[in-house]
Amino acid sequence: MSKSILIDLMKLRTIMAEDPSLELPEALYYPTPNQNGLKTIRELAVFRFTCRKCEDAPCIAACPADALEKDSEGIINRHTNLCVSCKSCVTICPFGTMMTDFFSHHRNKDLFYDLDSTEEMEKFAAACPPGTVTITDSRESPGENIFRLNNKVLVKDLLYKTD
Amino acid sequence: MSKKFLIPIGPYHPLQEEPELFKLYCDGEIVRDIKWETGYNHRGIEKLSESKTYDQVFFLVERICGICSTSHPFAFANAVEEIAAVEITDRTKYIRSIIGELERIHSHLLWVGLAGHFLGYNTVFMWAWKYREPILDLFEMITGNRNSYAMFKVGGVRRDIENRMIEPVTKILDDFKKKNDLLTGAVMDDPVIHARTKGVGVLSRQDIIDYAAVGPTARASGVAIDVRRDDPYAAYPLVNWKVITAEEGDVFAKAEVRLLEMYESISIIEQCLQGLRKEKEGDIQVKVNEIPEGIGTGRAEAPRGEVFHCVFSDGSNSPLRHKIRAPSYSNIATFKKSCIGQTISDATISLAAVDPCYCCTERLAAVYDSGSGRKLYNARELIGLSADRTSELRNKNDLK
Amino acid sequence: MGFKSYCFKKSLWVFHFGGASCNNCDIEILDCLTPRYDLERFGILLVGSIRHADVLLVNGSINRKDKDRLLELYQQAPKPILVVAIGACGCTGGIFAEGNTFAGPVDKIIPVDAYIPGCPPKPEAIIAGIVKLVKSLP
Amino acid sequence: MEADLILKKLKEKFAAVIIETEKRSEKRCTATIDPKAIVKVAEYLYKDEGLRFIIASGLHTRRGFEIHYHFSFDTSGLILNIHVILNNENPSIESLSNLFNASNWIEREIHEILGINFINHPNLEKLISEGNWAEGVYPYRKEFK
Amino acid sequence: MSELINLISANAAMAKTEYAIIITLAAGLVLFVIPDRARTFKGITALTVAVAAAILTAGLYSSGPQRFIPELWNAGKYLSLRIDNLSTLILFFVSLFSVLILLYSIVYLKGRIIKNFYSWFLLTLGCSYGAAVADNLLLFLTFWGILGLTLYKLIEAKNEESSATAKKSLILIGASDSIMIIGIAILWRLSGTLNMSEIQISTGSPLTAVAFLALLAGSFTKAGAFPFHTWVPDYAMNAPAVSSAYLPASLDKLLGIYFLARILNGMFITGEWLTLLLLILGVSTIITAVMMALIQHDYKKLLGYHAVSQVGYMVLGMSLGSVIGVAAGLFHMINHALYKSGLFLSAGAIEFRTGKSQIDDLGGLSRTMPVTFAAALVFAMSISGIPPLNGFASKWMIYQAIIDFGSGAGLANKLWVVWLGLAVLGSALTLASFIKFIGGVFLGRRRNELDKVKEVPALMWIPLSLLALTCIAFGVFATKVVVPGLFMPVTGTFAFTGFWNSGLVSLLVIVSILAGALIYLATGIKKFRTSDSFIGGEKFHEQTAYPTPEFYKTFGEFRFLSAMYRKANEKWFDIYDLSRQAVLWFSHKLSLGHTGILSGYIIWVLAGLAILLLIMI
Amino acid sequence: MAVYLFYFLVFPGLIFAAVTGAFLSWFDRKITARVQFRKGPPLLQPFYDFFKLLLVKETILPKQGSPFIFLAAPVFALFGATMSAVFILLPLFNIKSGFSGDLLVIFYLLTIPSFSYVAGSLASGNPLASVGGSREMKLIISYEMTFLLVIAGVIMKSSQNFDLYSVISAQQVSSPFIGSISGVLLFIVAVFCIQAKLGLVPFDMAEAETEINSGAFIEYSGVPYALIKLTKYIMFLALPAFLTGLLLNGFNLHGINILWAVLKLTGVVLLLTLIRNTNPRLKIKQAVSFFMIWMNLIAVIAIVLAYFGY
Ligand code: SF4
Ligand code: SF4
Ligand code: SF4
Ligand code: SF4
Ligand code: SF4
Ligand code: SF4
Ligand code: SF4
Ligand code: SF4
Repeated sequence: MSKSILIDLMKLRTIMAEDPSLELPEALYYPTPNQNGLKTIRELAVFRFTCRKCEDAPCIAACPADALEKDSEGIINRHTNLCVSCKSCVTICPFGTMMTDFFSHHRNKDLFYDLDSTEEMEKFAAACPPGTVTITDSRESPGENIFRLNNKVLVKDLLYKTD
Repeated sequence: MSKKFLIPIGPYHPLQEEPELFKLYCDGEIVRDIKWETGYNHRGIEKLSESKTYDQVFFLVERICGICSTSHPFAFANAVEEIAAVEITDRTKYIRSIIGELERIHSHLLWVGLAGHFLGYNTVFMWAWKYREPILDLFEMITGNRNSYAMFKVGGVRRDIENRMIEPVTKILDDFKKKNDLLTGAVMDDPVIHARTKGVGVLSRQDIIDYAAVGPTARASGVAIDVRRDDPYAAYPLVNWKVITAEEGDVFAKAEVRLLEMYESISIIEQCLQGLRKEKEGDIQVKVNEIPEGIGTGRAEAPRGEVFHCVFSDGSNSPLRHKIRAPSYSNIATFKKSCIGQTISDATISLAAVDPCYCCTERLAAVYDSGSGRKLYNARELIGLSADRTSELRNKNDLK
Repeated sequence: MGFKSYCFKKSLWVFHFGGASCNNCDIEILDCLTPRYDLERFGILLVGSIRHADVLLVNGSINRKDKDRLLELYQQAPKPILVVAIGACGCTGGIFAEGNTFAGPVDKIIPVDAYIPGCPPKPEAIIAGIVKLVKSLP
Repeated sequence: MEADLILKKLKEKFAAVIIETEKRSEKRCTATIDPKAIVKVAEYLYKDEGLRFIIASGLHTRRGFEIHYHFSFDTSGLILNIHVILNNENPSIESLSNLFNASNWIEREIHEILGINFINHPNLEKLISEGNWAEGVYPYRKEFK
Repeated sequence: MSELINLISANAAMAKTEYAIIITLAAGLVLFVIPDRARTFKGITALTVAVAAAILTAGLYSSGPQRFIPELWNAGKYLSLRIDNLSTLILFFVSLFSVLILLYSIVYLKGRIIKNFYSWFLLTLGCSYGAAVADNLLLFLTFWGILGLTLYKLIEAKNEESSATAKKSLILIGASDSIMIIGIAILWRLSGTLNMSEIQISTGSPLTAVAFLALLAGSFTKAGAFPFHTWVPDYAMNAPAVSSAYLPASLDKLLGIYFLARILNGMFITGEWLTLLLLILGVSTIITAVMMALIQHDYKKLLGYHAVSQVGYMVLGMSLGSVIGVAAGLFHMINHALYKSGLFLSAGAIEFRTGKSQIDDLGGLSRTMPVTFAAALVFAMSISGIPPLNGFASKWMIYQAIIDFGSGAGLANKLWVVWLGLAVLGSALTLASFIKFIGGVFLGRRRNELDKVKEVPALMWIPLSLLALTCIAFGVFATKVVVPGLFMPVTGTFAFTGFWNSGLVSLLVIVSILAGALIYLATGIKKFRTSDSFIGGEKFHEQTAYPTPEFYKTFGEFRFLSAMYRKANEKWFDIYDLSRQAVLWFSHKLSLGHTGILSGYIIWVLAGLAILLLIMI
Repeated sequence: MAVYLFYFLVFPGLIFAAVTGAFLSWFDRKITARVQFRKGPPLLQPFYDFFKLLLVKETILPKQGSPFIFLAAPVFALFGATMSAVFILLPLFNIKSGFSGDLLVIFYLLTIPSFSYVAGSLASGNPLASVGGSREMKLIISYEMTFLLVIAGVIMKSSQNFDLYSVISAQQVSSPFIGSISGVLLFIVAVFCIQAKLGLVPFDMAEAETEINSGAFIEYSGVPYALIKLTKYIMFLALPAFLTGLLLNGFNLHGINILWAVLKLTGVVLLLTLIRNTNPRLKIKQAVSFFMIWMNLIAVIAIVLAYFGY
C-alpha cells in the first residue's frame, strides 16, 4: 500500500480556535465504490468521529428527502443526489454534528484537491497549516488516536463510540 | 447586376413567438442567401445547469422550451439513469410515454395551427388550437399544469396516473380523434394549401444527412430515423406503433408526417393506458442515491426530432457539464438549403415547416398598478384562479 | 372616465415581445386568442407592428442582447403604452435569473404596469391580469 | 452494429491514433483519439460507416479542453463518442464543417464559450455571444486551483 | 420696312408664321458664329428669340383656318403653308415647350458642353414651326428631315454608347424619312398634288395602302410608336435631359401625332382593316413599352419607354376615327408632352444634383429637393391617370371613345373590350412603374452620400412648376374649359358620353386636403414624434433598404415573360438592330464608302428625292 | 355647392359610408369569429378602434423617408374611398345629382386608396413596408384589368351604357344581370377582385402579418392610421355596394325592399368573409397568375357569352 495522508484534526481544531479567519483547503477522495457523490474529507471525518451515532437518529427521521442513511457500521451517509440542502438535519441534530457548510448547493470536483494523485496530495499538505497534515507510511493505531478513514486517509482524532 | 437586399425576419416578429433574427438577402422577392443572428434567447442553460442539483435540473430543462417541455426531461432522465445505471419500473415507463405522446399531439397541433397562421389561414389556426385545448386539459388533469408538467425525476416520475383517471382520459382521446379527423381532412384536402406548400422548401435526403436533421423534418424527406425505435427507451419497446415517413421533403410532406404521427401517438397512449392497468398503482419511483462519476448520453424523440443530452458527472449532486442538443438546433440550419431560391412568402413557411423553436420557476407576488403601486391581484388570487380551474376540470371528470 | 380612455380600454392592441423565454408563456399568450379564451371579445387584438400597439406584453427573461432591443421597441411604441410583464421570467427572471447572460427582469429596463406571475401563467390568469389592469386605468 | 464491432474496426484502421477505448454498454462507447486525426476518423465514420453526427460537447477540465464528438448509428441505436483532449494553451483542432454542415454551428458555439479555435472553419462568426458577452470572455472556461 | 408692315396687316397670320420661322432659323444660324464659351449669353439670346417667336405664334390663335402660298418668296406651289386650328394648337405648344425648356437649359447646361446647343435648338424650333404649318408635303418633309438631323446634334457624343445611340436615332429616322419619300411619291402619282389639304383618297387599293403605310411609318418613327420606337429609350438614356424633354418627349410627339392626325383625318380615308392594324399597333405600343419600362433601373430610360408607351394611347384615340377619339388623342398628346417633358426635366434636375443615373443609387430625395419632388409627383400622377389630373381626363376620354366605338359593327369594333382592357392594363402598369420611379428616387431611405444634395436653382424649378401647374390646370378644367377651348375647335364639338365633373371633384380634393390638415392640426401635429423604422426591434441597417427597382421582379419570374424579357434584352424586337445589317449595307452602297453617318444620311435623303423626282417626271 | 359638400361629407359620403362600413367590418369580424368558434368583438368595436387611434394614440413619423407623403397618403386614400362611395351610392339610392356614377371614373377612383397605400408605405422608409408596397402594387396590376373586364361585361350587358344609373335601371327594368350565365361568371370574378381590393385573405399579402409584420402599414400609428382604418371601413361598404349595383340590380328603397337591399349587401360581405376564412394566403406570384390567367379567362368567357346574349 502506498503512502497515506494523515490529518491531525485535534491540532487543526486548536489552530482554528486561535485564528478563526483561517481558510482551510478542501480535499476529497472517493473512498469505496459504493460511496459515490462528492463529499469532502471533512464531512466523512465528521460523520465518523463527531457524530454520536444516535440509536434512533433524529437526523434521519427529520430528513424530508430520505437522503440520510446509516451504513452497516452505524455511520451516517448522506446521499448527495437526494439531499435537497434543506438543513433540517442541522437543526435537529442535538450534537452539532451536521454542519451547514456541508450543503453547499453545487460542488465541483475540480475545485478540490483530489487525493487520488500523489502530486495533489503533496500540494494539499503544503496548503494546510504546518504540521496538521502529513504524508506517512504509518497505519491505523487507535492508541495514538489515529484511525483510518479510508484507504488513503488517516485521521487523528478522538473517536466517539456508542458501545 | 441586381444587388441583394436584406429583409429581416425578426427578432421580434409575429412569425415566431421567440426572438430570432433571420436575415434574408433578397433579390426582388427571391431569397438568395440567408443568415441567422441568434443569441436573443440565449439563457445560458447549460451553464445554469452546472449550478443546479440533478433534481433541479429537471425543472430547468423543462423550461428550455415550453412546447416540448417533456422531451428534455425525458432525455435528461435517460442520460442520468444511464450514469446511475438504474432500471425504472414499468409503470414509470408507461407514464413517461403517455406524457411524451400527449405532448407530441399538442405540439403537432400547435404547429398545424401556427403553419395555418403563417399562411394567413387563421381558421386553421383557431381550429387546431381549439382542438388542442382538450389535450391541455388532459395535462392539467394529470399533472396539474397545462405546460411544464414537472413530472420527471431521476428514477421515476413525481405523480402517478391513477387507474381511476384512465377512463376519462380515454374518453377525451376518443373525442379528440374525431375532431382530428376533421382537421386532417381540412388541411390535407385544401387545394390552396396544396398550392402553397407542395414543392416548397424541399429538402433532399442528402441535405438531411449533410445537416444531420432529425425528426419530422428528416422523416418527411424519407430518412426514417426515430429514436423511439432506433434507441428504444421508456415504454416504446412495449407497444406497437410505426414510424411515419414521406418522400417529398416539402412543406406539405412535413405537415402530412405530423398529422399522421398524431394518430400513432393516440394509439401509443391507448396501449400505454392498457399497460398501466396491469401495473401496481404507486410504483412510480426507484430511489437513486448517488450519481457516480461518468458520462451519460440520453436521447428522446421530441415532437421536432431527437433531443440529445450528454451529462458529464464528477460524482457530485450536479452535472459537471451538461450538453443539450435540441432538434431545432440541427433543423434550423437546413433553412439555408430549403429557403434559398424561393420567394419571401415561401421562405417564411419553409422556416415554419421545420417547426423551429429557440428556446423558466419562481412565482412572483402580484399585479401592480405602476402608478400607485397598488396591488390589484395578488399571487394567491391568480394562482387560485388556476387552481380553481384545475379542480373544476377534475370535478367535471369525477376525479375527487 | 372620459370618452378617450373608454375607447382606449375597449380597444387594446397588443404587441408581443418574447425575450429569452421558454416559449410557454408565448404559447399561453397566443392561447388567449384562440376559441376557448377569445380575447377579441374584449377588443384585444394581436398586432404585428409595434406602431399599432397599445400594450407591450413582455415575457421571458431578458438577456443582454434583448435588453437593447426592448428599450428600442419601448422607444418606438406610440404612447400611451402599457407594459405587462408575463410569467415568472418577465416578473423576476425566473429560473434563468442566475444565468450568465441575464440582464434583469423587465421592470429594471422599462416601467411595467402590471405583472402576471406564473410559469407559465394560465390563460385565465393572463386575461384576469389584463382585465384588472384595464379596470385600474383612470 | 454493436459497440465491440465498431471499436474493433476503429482500432484496426486507426491503430496509431487511438489512445484509449471504453465500452460503457452495448450501445454506448467512447474512443479517445489523437486530435490531429479527427477529420480522418470522422470522415471514416460518416462516409464509410454511415454514422450521423449528433453534436459535440466541449468542456474544460484539468486535463485541458476536451471535446466529445457524438456520433449516432441509427439502425442500432449506438452512440459512439470520439473524444479528444486539447492542451490548455491555445487549444485548436481541425473543423469538421467541411465534411458535413451539421457541425457548423456547434463549432462556432464551442469557439464562443470555450475559445477553442477550429481550423478551416468556413465561418467562425459569433453565434450567440453577440451582445450577450464580450469578446475574449469564455464563460465555460474554468479556473483551477 | 413698310412692305413688312403691309404684309403683317394684310395677311397677319401668314406673316407671323413666316417671321417666327425665319427669325428662329436665322438666329440659330447666327449663334453658330458665337463661341460656346459665351454659353449663357447664347442661351439668353436664344430665349429672347424663342419668346418673340412664341408671341408671334400665339397671336395666330384666333385667326381661323387658312391656307396660303407666300408671296414673299414666290416659290410657287412648293412652298404653300396652311394654318388651321390644328396647326395653331401645335404651334402654340411648340412655343410653350421651347421657352420653358430654354429657360431650364440656361442653368442646366452650365456644367456641360454640347456643341452649339442653342443653335441646334433654335433650328429645331424653326423647323418644327415649319413642319406644323407646311401644307406642301415636300416642304413638310424638308423641315421634318432637318428635325431628324438636329435630334442627332442635340445629343452629346460623350462615349461609345451615346454616339451609338445618336447613330441609331439618326438612321431610324433617316430610314423612315426615305420611306416617307416613297409614300409621297406614290401619293403624288395618285392624286397629282402634293398639298396635304388637297389630298383625300381612300385606302382601298394596295398602292394607296402602301402610301398610307409609308407615311404612317414616318409618323410612327417620329412619335416613337411600336415598332419604330426603339430609338426613344436609348436616346432618353444617353441624351442630356433637356434634349430628351425637348424632342422625344414633346416636339417629336407633337409633330408625329400631328402628322398622324393629318393623314388619318384628311389625306386618307381608312378602311376597317387599317383601323384594326392601327389599334393593334396602338395597344402593342402601350403594352410592350410599359412592360420594358417596368424592369428598368435607369430612370431616364424608364421615362424613355414611357414616352413610347403613351404614344399608344394617342394612336388608339386617333385611329378610332370618332370625333371624341381624335380629340382625346390630341388631348392626350398635349398632356403627354406636358408631363413627359416635365418628367425629363425633373430627371435632369436629379441628375444635375446627384450625378447618378440608377434608381438604386438614389432614394429619399423628397426632403432635400421638395419642389422637384412635388412637380415630379404631379407628373407621375398625371401620367398614371390619377384623377383629377390631366392624364386621367384624356385617358378617360379615350376609354369613352373606345366604348362608343364598341357599338359599331366592324370586327375592330367588336373587339372593343380588348382595346379597353389592354389600355387599362397599360395604365395600371404605368402607375406601377411610376411608383417605382417616385418611390425609388424620392421616397424611401436616403443614402448617406446624398445628404448634401440641395434643391436645384430657381431657373430650373420654375419651368418645372409651371409645367406641373399646367398639368393640374388641364386636369381640373378639362371638361369645362380645356377640351372645349382647345380641342373642340380642332375636331368639332362633341358631347361626352361619360360623366366627369373634374372641377367639382378637384374642389372636393381641396376640401379633403384641408380637412386632413385640420385633423392633423387638431390632434396636435406638433407633438408628432419621429422615430426610426421598426424592423423587429433591430437597429436600422444600411443593407435593409428594399430597393424599388426590385419591385416587379415577380413578373420576370413567369416563364413566358422572362423569355420575352431575355429576348428583348438581346434586341430581338428592335427593328433597328434587326435591319441594321441590311440598312448599313444599303447606306454603304449609297454613300460610296462608309464616310460617316451624317453624309450617309444626306445621301439617303438625296436618293429619296431623286426617286421622287423620277416618279414625278 | 353646399349640397355637394353634403353629399361628400355626410350622406352618402364620408360619415354615412364610414359608419355603415364600420358596421360591415364588425359583421365581417363577427362572422370570422363565429367560423372560428369564437365570440368575436362587440358591436361598437370598429368605433373604439378608430377613436382610440384618432384621439388617444401618439403619431410617430418616420425618421427615414418622407413625412409629408407619409401623412398625405392616408388623406388622399380617404378622399379616393369617399369619392368613390359617393359615386357609387348616389345612383344606388337613386339620388339625381351632379355625380353621375360613371363606371370608368368609379373604377379609377377605386384605385386611389391602394395607390395611396403604396405611396405611404414607400414614404415610410421601412424595408418591410416597401415589400408590402411592392406586393400591393403587383396586386393592383393583376386585378386591375380583370376588374375592368367585369365592368366591360356590365357595360356590354347594359348596351354600351356606362353610368351606374343606367346600369341599375337596365336591371330593374328587366332582370338583374346575375340572372344569366355570364352574369354569374362576372359575379364570381368580381367577388375575387373585391377580395383583392379589400386586401382580404387570400389576397392579403401586402399586409401579411406573419411575413412582413404589417407590411405596407407597418409604420403607421395614431391619426394617420385612424384615417387608414376609416378608408378601409368605407371601402368595405363601397365595393360590395358597387357589386350590388353592377350585377344585383342595386337597391330599391321602397318598403320591404329595403330589407332586400340590406340582405344583398350583407350577403356579399358574408361571401367575402367566408372566402377569407376558408383559404390561406396566396403568394404574390400565384395571385398574379390567378388574376392574369384564370380570372381574365373567365371574364372573357363571360363577355363572349354576354355578347351572344347568355
Ligand atoms: S448526525 Fe447527529 S442526530 Fe444524526 S446520528 Fe449523528 S449525532 Fe445523531
Ligand atoms: S440537508 Fe439533506 S440530508 Fe439534511 S435533512 Fe435536508 S435533505 Fe436531508
Ligand atoms: S427548508 Fe425547512 S421547510 Fe424547506 S424542506 Fe428544508 S426543512 Fe423543510
Ligand atoms: S446553529 Fe446550526 S443547529 Fe442551530 S439552528 Fe442554526 S443551523 Fe440549526
Ligand atoms: S426543440 Fe424547440 S420546442 Fe423542443 S424543447 Fe427545444 S426549443 Fe423547445
Ligand atoms: S415564466 Fe416560466 S413559462 Fe414563462 S417563459 Fe419563463 S420559464 Fe417559461
Ligand atoms: S421554493 Fe421555489 S425556488 Fe425554492 S426550491 Fe421550491 S420551487 Fe424552487
Ligand atoms: S405553488 Fe401551488 S400552484 Fe404552484 S405548484 Fe406549488 S402547489 Fe401548485
